[in-house]
Amino acid sequence: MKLHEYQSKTIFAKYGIPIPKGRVAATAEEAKHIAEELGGRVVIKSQVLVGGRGKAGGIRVAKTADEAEQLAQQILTMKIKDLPVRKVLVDEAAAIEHEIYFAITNDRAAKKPVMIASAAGGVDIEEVAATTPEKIIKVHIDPLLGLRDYQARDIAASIDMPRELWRDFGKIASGLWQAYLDTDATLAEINPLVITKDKRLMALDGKMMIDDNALFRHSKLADIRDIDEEVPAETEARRYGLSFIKLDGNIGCMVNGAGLAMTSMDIVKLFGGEPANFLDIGGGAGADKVAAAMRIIVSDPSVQAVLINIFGGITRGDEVARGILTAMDEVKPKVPMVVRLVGTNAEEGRKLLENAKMITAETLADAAQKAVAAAKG
Amino acid sequence: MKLHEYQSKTIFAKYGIPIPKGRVAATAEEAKHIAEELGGRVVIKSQVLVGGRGKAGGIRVAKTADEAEQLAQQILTMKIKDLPVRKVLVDEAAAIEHEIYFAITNDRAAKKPVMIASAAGGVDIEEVAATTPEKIIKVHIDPLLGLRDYQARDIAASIDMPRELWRDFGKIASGLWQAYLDTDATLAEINPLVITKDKRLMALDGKMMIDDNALFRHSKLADIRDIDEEVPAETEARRYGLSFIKLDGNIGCMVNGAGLAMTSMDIVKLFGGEPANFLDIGGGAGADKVAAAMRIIVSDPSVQAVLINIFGGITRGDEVARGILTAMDEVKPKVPMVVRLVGTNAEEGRKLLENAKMITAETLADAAQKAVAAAKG
Amino acid sequence: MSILINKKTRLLVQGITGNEGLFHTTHMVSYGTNVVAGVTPGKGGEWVLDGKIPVFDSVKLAADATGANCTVIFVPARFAPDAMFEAADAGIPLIVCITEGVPVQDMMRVRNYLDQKKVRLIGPNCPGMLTPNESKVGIIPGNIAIPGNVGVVSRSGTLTYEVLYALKQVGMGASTCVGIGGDPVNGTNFIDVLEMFEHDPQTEKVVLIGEIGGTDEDKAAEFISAKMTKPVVSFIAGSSAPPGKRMGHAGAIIEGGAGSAADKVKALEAAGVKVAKHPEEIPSLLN
Amino acid sequence: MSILINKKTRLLVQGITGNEGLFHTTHMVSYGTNVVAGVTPGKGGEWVLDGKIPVFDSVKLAADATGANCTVIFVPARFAPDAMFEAADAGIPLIVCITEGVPVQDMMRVRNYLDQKKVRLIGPNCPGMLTPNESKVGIIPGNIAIPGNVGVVSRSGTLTYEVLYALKQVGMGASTCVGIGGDPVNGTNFIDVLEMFEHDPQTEKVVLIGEIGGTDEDKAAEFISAKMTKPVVSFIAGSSAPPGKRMGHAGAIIEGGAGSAADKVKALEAAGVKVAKHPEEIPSLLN
Repeated sequence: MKLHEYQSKTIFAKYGIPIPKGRVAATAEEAKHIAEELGGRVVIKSQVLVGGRGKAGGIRVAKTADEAEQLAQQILTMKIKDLPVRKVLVDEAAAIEHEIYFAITNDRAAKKPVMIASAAGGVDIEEVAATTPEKIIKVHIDPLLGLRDYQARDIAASIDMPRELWRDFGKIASGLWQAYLDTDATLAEINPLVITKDKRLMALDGKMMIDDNALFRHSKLADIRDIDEEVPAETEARRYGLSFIKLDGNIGCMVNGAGLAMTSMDIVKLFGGEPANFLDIGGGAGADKVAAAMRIIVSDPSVQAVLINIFGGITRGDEVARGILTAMDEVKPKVPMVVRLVGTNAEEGRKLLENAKMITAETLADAAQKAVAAAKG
Repeated sequence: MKLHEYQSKTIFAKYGIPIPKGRVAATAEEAKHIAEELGGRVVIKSQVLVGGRGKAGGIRVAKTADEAEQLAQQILTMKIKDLPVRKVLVDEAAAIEHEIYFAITNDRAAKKPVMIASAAGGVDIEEVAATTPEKIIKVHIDPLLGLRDYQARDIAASIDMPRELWRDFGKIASGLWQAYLDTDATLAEINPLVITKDKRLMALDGKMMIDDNALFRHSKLADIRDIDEEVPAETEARRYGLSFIKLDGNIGCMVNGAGLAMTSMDIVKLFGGEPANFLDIGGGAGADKVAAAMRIIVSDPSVQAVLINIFGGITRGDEVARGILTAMDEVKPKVPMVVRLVGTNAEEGRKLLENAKMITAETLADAAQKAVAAAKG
Repeated sequence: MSILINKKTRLLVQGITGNEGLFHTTHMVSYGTNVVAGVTPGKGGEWVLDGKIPVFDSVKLAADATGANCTVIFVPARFAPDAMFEAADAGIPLIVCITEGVPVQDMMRVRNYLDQKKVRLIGPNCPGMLTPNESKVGIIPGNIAIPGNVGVVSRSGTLTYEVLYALKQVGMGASTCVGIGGDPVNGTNFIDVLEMFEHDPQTEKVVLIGEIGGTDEDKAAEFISAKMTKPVVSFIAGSSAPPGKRMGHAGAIIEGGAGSAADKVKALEAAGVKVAKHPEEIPSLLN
Repeated sequence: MSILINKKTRLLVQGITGNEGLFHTTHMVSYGTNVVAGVTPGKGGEWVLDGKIPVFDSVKLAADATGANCTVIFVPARFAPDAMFEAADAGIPLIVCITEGVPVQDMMRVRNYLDQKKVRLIGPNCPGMLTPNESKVGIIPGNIAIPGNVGVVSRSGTLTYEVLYALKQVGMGASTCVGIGGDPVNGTNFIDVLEMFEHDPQTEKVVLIGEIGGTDEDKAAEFISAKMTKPVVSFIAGSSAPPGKRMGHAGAIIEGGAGSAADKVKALEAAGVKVAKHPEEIPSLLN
């Protein structure tokens, strides 16, 4: 789960990390008021959950409150990478001397949290990593011991931070570490962390990603999830415990198991089709879940055929088939349905489905080809 | 540093460990008021920093407030193992069904904290350990991982605690662990932890010992140290950063280094004397510290001779001698002083001391014998 | 021979009285797995499966009483980290965690702690292991595989079943099938299992089922190139997955341009591995 | 030969710009120890001892620049745990902590962490080590010992000096002297050092200086009885100490009837160790 910049920075501030004065606004008028309060140059920043806001014109500097209103008006009517801008953050403008990159994230290969810093901040860090990897400093944190002061000092020294700022940087590092721990973050990023002209450190931008699997212990964070930024079908799927991702193709996929769901997409593509979604209905595949999944898939107007691929392992194939038929009765989809059913009692299951005029298949390859053909009409 | 029962139980309560209602009193009148408030049978418990209070008559049950006053009066005029009772704790009396021992302490051999429990609680645990060691359950805690719920469950199962109390016991265990951590305790002990007749767990008695080396981060705890319970000379010595322990003999000892200080005591004893104290003046041995140490030693009326044993290592012997002479000028002790000085420039040092009419020695054995002889007059 | 589990495996089930735990215990027992005990705190002294399997309050008590040498965990995600710590503290040398959805920060603590204890963890978020006709630890359907000489290791669940089933269709069997799970931080990686298969006399060929995300397949490729003498056939799921999206498995995500299926296929092919275009191709590539 | 330190020791000093650190660095350098660098956070780039020794901001930077293979810690107690963690993280294989007064809970965390890293810690609350005429790491006065064939290991500081001095008086010298420190939880125990002395060709005899508290001497007795071929002579301080009192050293306390000098002497004598009645007796017992 991604947090907005303004949400991330609110968390940072709670952990003692200095951020600019500012507030979030949903209208140009509000933005003007905030700019008046801040009484000077402000930055108007679109709040959308994608990168590249600056390049898209979603971050602008205003010299007066009136200009802030105008710019906010412009930005609030923009779309950035297809996402409409619904809120802007109005921050006092900082006098920047230097921009640093600083983040804590999970290093899956090392099985440890890692602090990442670079003196080349303010830009896309992946670009820095690709072109000048030597400019990126990494220090791993032992997850049982936690961040130690000397690790922050090592980072500060390695990015040539002026010595008089080390103590403040140490506080920022331990604040960010605690924020990362307390929120079960997978990423807590400050980019840029700036040194201002009057020699202070300040988190000018912030980005946090929270581990979805840990939301059970962070109900307050789960509540601030911005579902306006999501494809509505994905929000709907989460409600039913389905793992769903909208894609651009025309063949809907309903599969049990994430690996098999990916594979089903891959094989649709291999045989010349385009998957319309990723959907893992999980184990069991009871009629309720199948029906919800089916509704979500066929509510996408681009879907012209559906591939259902169920590997009946411990759940018997005939049970799965009955579940699918019950769901069909309820949802009454208008597009052709191709069902591939394998495993225990699969043959019986397939017979039940054939009797209900569904297209069936035994192999994955066969199923994918039939779905591609069905979608072409 | 030892905490009183009432201090320990106040800490326990802060960590969610149930304790009886009660308060501490310095007079019999106060004790009566508290007993009235508690409105029933109360226990009057002497607050002294030694064990064996019960056997000494320092813990008594009163059925009425008037009886509470009488008993408090008796107890507040007692001495237990030479310590005058200055305060009593007045607790509501509990209806006890079963008594358990439960503690967290440091296991120096394992280099880990250890939880210790026994179904045979309420008695001297060292006696249980000596006679029926199988009744003592130990579970080590990884200091980097911390106490886990299953460890408390393992303890509960091993001491046959009724299953319906496991959840509450788990909370007590994690409370005690957190208290132990937050106070840098070397011991956090509940003895007895009782199961009441109405099936609740309650810490009836409590004992905590705090790591003196960690007091720099626990100024609030350092402030509640009960110096009334200490030998005044030990309190005085702590003020000067000296490590001092009062003993029963007549030969004062002033030594640099703890191991050498113990050895000096041992050798005094070996040659028929009795050491009056342990005193480590630490490294350097500047005149200020030597003077303070000398004052503390000779303020003990039983002291009939003083053995000063300084191994001059990096500090030169003549410097040490000059420090001793300055201190002698200031303190003007009336008992004979035997000085053994070894190391760099020791000979020069000894000459300086001899000129000042002090008894000197080269070897430890010689010094001890001279001190024993001097004490006999 | 086989790896990790066999007829001598004495299995403990953590969370045995839960729905999942009891359901799969029934299946494991009917497959012939030697399930010696279960653990559910607070239910010690009870019995399950018509009095056949005793339930204990803790792993330590269960292990002391039954000599269990392997444990499988079916407890909910919020209790799974402690279940793994508990098993490790009790000295169980092989821990299999089926549970899905364990937070990754918890898993980093678990993994770093278990590494100190020299304990092997399989999973979490995995289907477990199957040594056909000997022992089934976890949820892999027993009837989809027959004994044979193919070692199977996989990050995915049902996709693994596909492969076992495809092998069985052509009469090929498995030595052991190990599902290492789809989480970004887990206990056992491809190279750990590849090394075991390399040393297992029964295993003559290996199937490796990878997916997008992380660098485990790249490390496997390095290992295969440097150390493996047995042929390896592979399939990598997710060639059609868009970057930046978590494809069901917490670990299945292309991040910062790294972890794509194309890169993994390239690395494996460079190490001499035949990579199938779809899983049903695998049996033919093994010949 | 000697153990742990010799002419090849490249020493780092943590806390080099503090009073203690600078004072003892001067003495170590004049003794001939190869002090290659110092660390004081915030003072990187400075030099001490007339520009002879560079100061770095962190152990990692210092070790990378100078190839230090040993570090000695002189920082105040509240910073000592981090100094030890830092040295271990920087990969320094031998850490000597002189600092007295480190809280015991900190030391348990330090010790458990360092054990994972396979790093050797000497101390804390110790005088360090001396290999006469080769290297001095810590605060043992250099002039009280001469090279020889006696290995000395001790829990005490000045008492060790007594013994070295007594040996020197009769012309006996030391191979290496190791002060393991007087804290209840420390890095290196008697048996670790005894084992090194047993394998060191230069060492022909060993002196072990123990004191009341804990069970280290008892374990040493077991080790000597089972594994040592070289003669061991001992002295145990604290035979006149009352129970329940901490005699200066945090670890020197008789607790619950355990750790008395009498028990330790008994255990050592049972293992064939000659135990001196007072330290000046030691040289004669070595003959």
